[in-house]
Amino acid sequence: MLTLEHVTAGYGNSQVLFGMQLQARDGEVVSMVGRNGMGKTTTVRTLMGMLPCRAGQIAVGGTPLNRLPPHVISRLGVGLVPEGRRVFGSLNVQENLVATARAVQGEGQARGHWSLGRVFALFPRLEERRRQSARTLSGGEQQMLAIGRALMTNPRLLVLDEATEGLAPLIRREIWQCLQTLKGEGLTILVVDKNLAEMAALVDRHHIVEKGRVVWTGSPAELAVQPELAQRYLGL
Amino acid sequence: AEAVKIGFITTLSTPAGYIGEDERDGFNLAVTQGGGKLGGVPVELVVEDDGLKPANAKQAADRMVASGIKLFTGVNFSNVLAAVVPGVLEADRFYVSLNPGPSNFAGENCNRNYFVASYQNDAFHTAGGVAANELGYKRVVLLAPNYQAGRDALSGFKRTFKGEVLAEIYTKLDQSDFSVELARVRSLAPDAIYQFHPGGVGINFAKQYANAGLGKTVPMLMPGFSMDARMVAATGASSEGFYTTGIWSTAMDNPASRQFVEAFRKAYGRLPTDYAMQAYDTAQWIGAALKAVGGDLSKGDAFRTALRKADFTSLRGKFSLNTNQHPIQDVYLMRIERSASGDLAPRVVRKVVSDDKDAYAAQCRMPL
Amino acid sequence: MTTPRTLFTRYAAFGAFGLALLLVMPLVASLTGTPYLTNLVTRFVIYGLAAVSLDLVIGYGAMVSFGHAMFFGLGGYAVAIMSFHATSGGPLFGWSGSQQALVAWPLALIACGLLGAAVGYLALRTRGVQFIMITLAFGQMVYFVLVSLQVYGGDDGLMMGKKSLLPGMNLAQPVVFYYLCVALLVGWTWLCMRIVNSSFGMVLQSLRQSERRAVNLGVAPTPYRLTAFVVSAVGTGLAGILWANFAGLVTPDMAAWTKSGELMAIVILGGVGTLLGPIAGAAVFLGLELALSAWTEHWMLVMGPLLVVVVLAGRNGLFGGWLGARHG
Amino acid sequence: MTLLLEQLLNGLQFGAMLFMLASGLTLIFGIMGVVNLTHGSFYMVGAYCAAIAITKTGSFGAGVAAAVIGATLYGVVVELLVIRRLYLRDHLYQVLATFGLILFTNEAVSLLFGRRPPTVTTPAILDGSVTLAPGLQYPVLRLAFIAVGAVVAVSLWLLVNRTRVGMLVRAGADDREMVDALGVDIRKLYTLVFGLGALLCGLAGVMAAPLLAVEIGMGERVLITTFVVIVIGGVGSVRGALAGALLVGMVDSLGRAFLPQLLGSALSPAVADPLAAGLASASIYVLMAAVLIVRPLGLLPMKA
Amino acid sequence: MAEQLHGQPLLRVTGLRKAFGAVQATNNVNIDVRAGEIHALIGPNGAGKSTLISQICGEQMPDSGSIFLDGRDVTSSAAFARARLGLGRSFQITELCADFTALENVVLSVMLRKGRPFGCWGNPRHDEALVAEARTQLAHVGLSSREQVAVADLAHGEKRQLELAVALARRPRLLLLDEPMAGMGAEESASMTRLLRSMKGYYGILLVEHDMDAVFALADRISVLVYGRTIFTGTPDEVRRHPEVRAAYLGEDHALQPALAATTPGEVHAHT
Ligand SMILES: Nc1ncnc2c1ncn2[C@@H]1O[C@H](COP(=O)(O)OP(=O)(O)OP(=O)(O)O)[C@@H](O)[C@H]1O
Ligand SMILES: Nc1ncnc2c1ncn2[C@@H]1O[C@H](COP(=O)(O)OP(=O)(O)OP(=O)(O)O)[C@@H](O)[C@H]1O
Ligand SMILES: [Mg+2]
Ligand SMILES: [Mg+2]
Repeated sequence: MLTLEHVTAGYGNSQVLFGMQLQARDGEVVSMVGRNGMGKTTTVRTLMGMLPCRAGQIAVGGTPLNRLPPHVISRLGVGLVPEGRRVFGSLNVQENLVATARAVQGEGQARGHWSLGRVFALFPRLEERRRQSARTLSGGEQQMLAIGRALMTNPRLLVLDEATEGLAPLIRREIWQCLQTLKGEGLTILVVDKNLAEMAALVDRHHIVEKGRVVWTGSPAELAVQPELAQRYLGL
Repeated sequence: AEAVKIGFITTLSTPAGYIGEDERDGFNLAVTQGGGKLGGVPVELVVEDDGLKPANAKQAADRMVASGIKLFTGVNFSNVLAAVVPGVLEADRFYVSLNPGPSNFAGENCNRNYFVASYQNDAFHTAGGVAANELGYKRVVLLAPNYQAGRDALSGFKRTFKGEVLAEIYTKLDQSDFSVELARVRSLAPDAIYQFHPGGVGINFAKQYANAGLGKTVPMLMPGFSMDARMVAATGASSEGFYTTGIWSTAMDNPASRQFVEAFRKAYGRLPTDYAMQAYDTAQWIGAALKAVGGDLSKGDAFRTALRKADFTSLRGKFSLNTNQHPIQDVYLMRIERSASGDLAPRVVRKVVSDDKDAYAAQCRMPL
Repeated sequence: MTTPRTLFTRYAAFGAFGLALLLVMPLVASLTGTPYLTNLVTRFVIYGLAAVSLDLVIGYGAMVSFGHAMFFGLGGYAVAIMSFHATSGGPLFGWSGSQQALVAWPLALIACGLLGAAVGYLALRTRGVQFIMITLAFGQMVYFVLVSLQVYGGDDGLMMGKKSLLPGMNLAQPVVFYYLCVALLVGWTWLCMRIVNSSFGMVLQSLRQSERRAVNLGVAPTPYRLTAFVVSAVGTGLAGILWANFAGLVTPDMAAWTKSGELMAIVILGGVGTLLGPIAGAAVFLGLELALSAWTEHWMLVMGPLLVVVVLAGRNGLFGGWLGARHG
Repeated sequence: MTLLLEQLLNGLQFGAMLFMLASGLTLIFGIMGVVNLTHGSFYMVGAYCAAIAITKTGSFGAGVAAAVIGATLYGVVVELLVIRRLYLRDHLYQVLATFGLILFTNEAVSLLFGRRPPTVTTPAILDGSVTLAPGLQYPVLRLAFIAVGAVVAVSLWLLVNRTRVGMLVRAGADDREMVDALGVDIRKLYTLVFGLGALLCGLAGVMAAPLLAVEIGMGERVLITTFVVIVIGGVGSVRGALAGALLVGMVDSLGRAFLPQLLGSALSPAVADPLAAGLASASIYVLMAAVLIVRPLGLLPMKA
Repeated sequence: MAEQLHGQPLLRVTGLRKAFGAVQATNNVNIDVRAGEIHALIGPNGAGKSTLISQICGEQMPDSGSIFLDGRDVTSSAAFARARLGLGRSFQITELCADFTALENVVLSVMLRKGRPFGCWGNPRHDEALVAEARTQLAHVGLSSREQVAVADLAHGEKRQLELAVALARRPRLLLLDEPMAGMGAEESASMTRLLRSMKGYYGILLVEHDMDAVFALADRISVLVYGRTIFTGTPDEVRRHPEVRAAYLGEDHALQPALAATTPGEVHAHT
């Protein structure tokens, strides 16, 4: 579903990614973990076409993405929950959800369709606030909205960058559960998160990112038996 | 011999650019007809656009003065003139105005090197008052923009008008919609209105006057420059029947004028405006004086004397100079009518003032 | 990356080069036999003074004033009116010395400062676009007041036949007047630089970058902004005073929105938030306008796209990038 | 009484005209975040296209088509070449660039069409007046203006507040990149909306052509008033633009209509008339300053 | 008398209410922070924590109720006035002067504390005393090597550190921290926790945080806010055991694993 090979990218003069490698097969949930500033978000941005990919290959479902603009990539079935929420402040909750909504594409029918009702069922809080302008939502409510908004594009591949940041423990749990359900429906997911323990049940494969490259790949179980890895790369 | 350079600072850019264009073209027509010469003396026109900014005009004039140019003309707005002329005169150079004739330079601040080929600014308005009397209007409404020239216009009119002024309506400087004022005019039901709105604003006014249905019921009288040839064209059929006062029109019945209109139309493919006529006259006048001194402007006194003689055939007929070096001339009442060929143009109805002299000459102590 | 030190060097170099150029200009003019050159550069200098003042509020206070020409107009009218009363209009309040620069100029500056305080106080209730428009509104009101001053020429403006009198200096002498303008420009720019680098300037800039942060450090925003606005008004007024003496004529359009727009264009062209850039911007803008219009009557066809290109090509106007402006 | 009614209609008509310009500007400025001084130029281009087409074909319908197409086309070209690169820049630079565009447009139009203002004849159906009430005659053309203004107001409000396009444009103002990353071609969308703004200008241009002089600089003359309207109404809100346009139209018209009499009752006419005109000139600026002092974001700001 | 003064809380909020339309964001909140104490405020998303913080610091005005700072009623004072009375804060989303360098940001803060911000002459960047103090403060948060870097070029975590340095340089008596750990990795969170712990006793701190490890490690007392109401205030242990809190906020995890949650400060260090 998703492959990144030898990707380099950066901002202006400073290079951030040095040959990033990553893979997610259909229906897999993979993660990127690592310290602050190691290039996780940069990888996500490059994947989405928001940053130019200077070298290497990115492909989604076999389609190479290099040089495609973000909206085309999104239409290939990639849904993004960006770092820092980035909800549309001048729209209300409902408008945020429907503005960029898209119907299910082709073979994804089986997964069931994300509609306003389903998102509201997932986050009842949003339904209570449906006419409120997103700017005045609390931090956590905005985070829920960002997730709902990505789901409404009915993606094949869901990319979540720090989607649980600033969420209360209970809500966090609900989100992990929800991702589990989505995984069950066959959705491919790339998550970036700090919370290893909470991710363990969900993720098939971790990618530890250090200074713009993947330095270790393996299952949560393998990571658990190598505490020195977590100590060295994640500061745990 | 080396060509005499004439500084020609005028407004070519901005919406008012068409006025400067006509002035330049009118002047150039005279030069072309003389084969590059005026009065047999080769001349070179140094044209510069002032963008309707007094400061830019002054800058250009300073530069021309410094580069040795001795004779200037071209400016077409009073406020630009006020910025240009003092510097020119201080350097003891000549200025011949081809359009504006503000009162201060006609009275107290008159100068031996400053000549006006067009008219003193009040001339059309005082004639307007006389014309209104003659047309038998008893109750009129006056309209003008709320700035100096507008207020001067209305007081000029009132100086000679004998009937009752129902209202003086001052419009905003840059107003484009006159529905409010027109409603008021209708409710006052005057015999006629006298209005002064130059340029595009004048076109707006005339169009809306007709659109409001007033054109048919309340006659409109205005100074000629509120309805020049281009404005007539832009206003179209609505302008038919409006009265204007002026010193000249394309339909003027004298051979020189007829030839000029024909030549201008041939050269530029359009009808000349009053501005073009004034510029053409200015060129002829300068030509006559240049001839007298053989193109040698260092003979300042001789050149001045020659200018004062005004020994040229003006397109408007009679032309002589008052003591303040402003014209003495006839002013006519005209009416916009269709010619045989279907063109709309002001046509002379009758002469309203003979040998018009401005009121400011008395205050002028011309140093000799 | 540009460190503070290289930036300092660049400012010094830019300033020194510019100053040297200004100082030798009259000499160049007389050597090349183009005396009007001095006049031309005097114009640049006067506009430069206004541009520096405007940059103080735009570049450092983020107060985009679209009505700054009102101070330019007021300064000019104040001295022109006083001079008019001293020469032809009959003494003002029985006082006939009102063309004395040492008295009239400070009075004019005080008037500008007061107007600045009043307008600033009201306008600073708004931010951003609304600030732009409310300053425009006040500017237009001043403009309409000037137009309706019938005693002082109304729309045609007021001639200022005699220049202000300054003991020991004959301002009618173009070169003398020129050097006075240069001296005032240099002094004022130096003052503005001190201000932006002082504690006051630091707080002012912090308000631009993060008002919330500054307030939570105990800053009451309005006094700082208002002070900067008044200082800027006074500087622009000074430029107006010089302009009145230079042109010998004041007209209402000195205060019209088009003039404000022109000043803004000059600041942006030169580089917002650099103080020195706008001075150069004035020379470039006015010089280009004159040169192009002398070349062809269709000069706007060239000037317009040039401005567009300047914006599209660089992020900070002509000199802002080099002078390290952090704007754009 | 009928005079008052007529003056109210005049205010309404002026407001309708302002609204057509202001609504496009408020979209471009308030929502897309571009200070677009060129807006007045689109209006001028529209009016010129209409004038030329009417002169050439004699049909007003052709004039409407030409104006709308011409203005939209020019708007789209300007967007593609210049504005597109300015969305993320500070307002200041947008001001300078679009100021440059004004200079260019004015000169280009005068080169293309000449400096002579072209003639526009009023179409027969819009010529003349209708009797609205006993003693109250009103020009059809001006009534048409009011009607078109009302239609534009309703459809625009629906577009912005009730359609996906409207939502997306507002979303784009918050975060262009995110709209893009969620699968919407924001560049195309913005070009479209910019074109729509220009189209409305073209419409205003063709409506104005029979009533006003079609001349160079006609755009700048209304531009500032248009900005005043949207700031009074609240930047970015179509409802605000409507409220602002009507308020400005009324204040301006009624001020011009009744200030002279009002002052005339207290002062001598020689003083009162020019003074009244002066006050009327400044009235919309006084109005704007007053509104902003009381409500710094305008009457009906975008986010309720 | 002296006793009473001493016992007076640094911050006291009584009966505070704030509604946005039908939403009661703050619904009769009573809370106090004592000198030297870290008082944590937790609660589900949208409970009204940020709204409470912004009312305390004066960015939003309450509908009713009172706020006392050091016994002084500041309910209607302007934000800057409260700051001058010794209220400092960090922002949930970084608020710094992006064009200034890290050092300049801190110098600004020190300068404003010393109270001569209206000076139009000297350049504070060249004032030895100011700069020296600012350097110390930067060193304190571990940013010594980044002094001359413009804020815009700093990494996210560094900005968070600077944010704290700027707040501390003002030497506030009461510090409001809105989710200081948000977006920080485990390592940074731990070092932030250490930093806050080391400040304990010097400042009164009101801490809003969803990172329960940090909260339980730091807080002396915890208040739980749900739907704008304080449903409970108590020690970490009491909070952990409180059934309503578990249901509304913590879920079962934290309650079922008291061993993990009860980490002592020493153990936090041991973890890192
Ligand atoms: N817009 C930008 N311009 C320049 N450098 C940037 C920019 N954004 C990020 N960086 C730098 O790129 C590097 C990688 O940042 P990135 O945001 O990808 O890290 P991350 O792994 O997502 O970290 P975090 O866990 O903090 O989100 C950092 O050193 C950061 O300072
Ligand atoms: N200006 C406003 N208009 C309407 N509702 C608002 C406004 N500001 C906040 N709210 C609502 O008030 C409630 C409290 O918001 P607040 O930001 O204080 O929550 P919070 O406790 O900080 O949540 P989080 O932990 O998610 O940051 C939320 O439901 C929010 O939607
Ligand atoms: Mg990240
Ligand atoms: Mg919050």
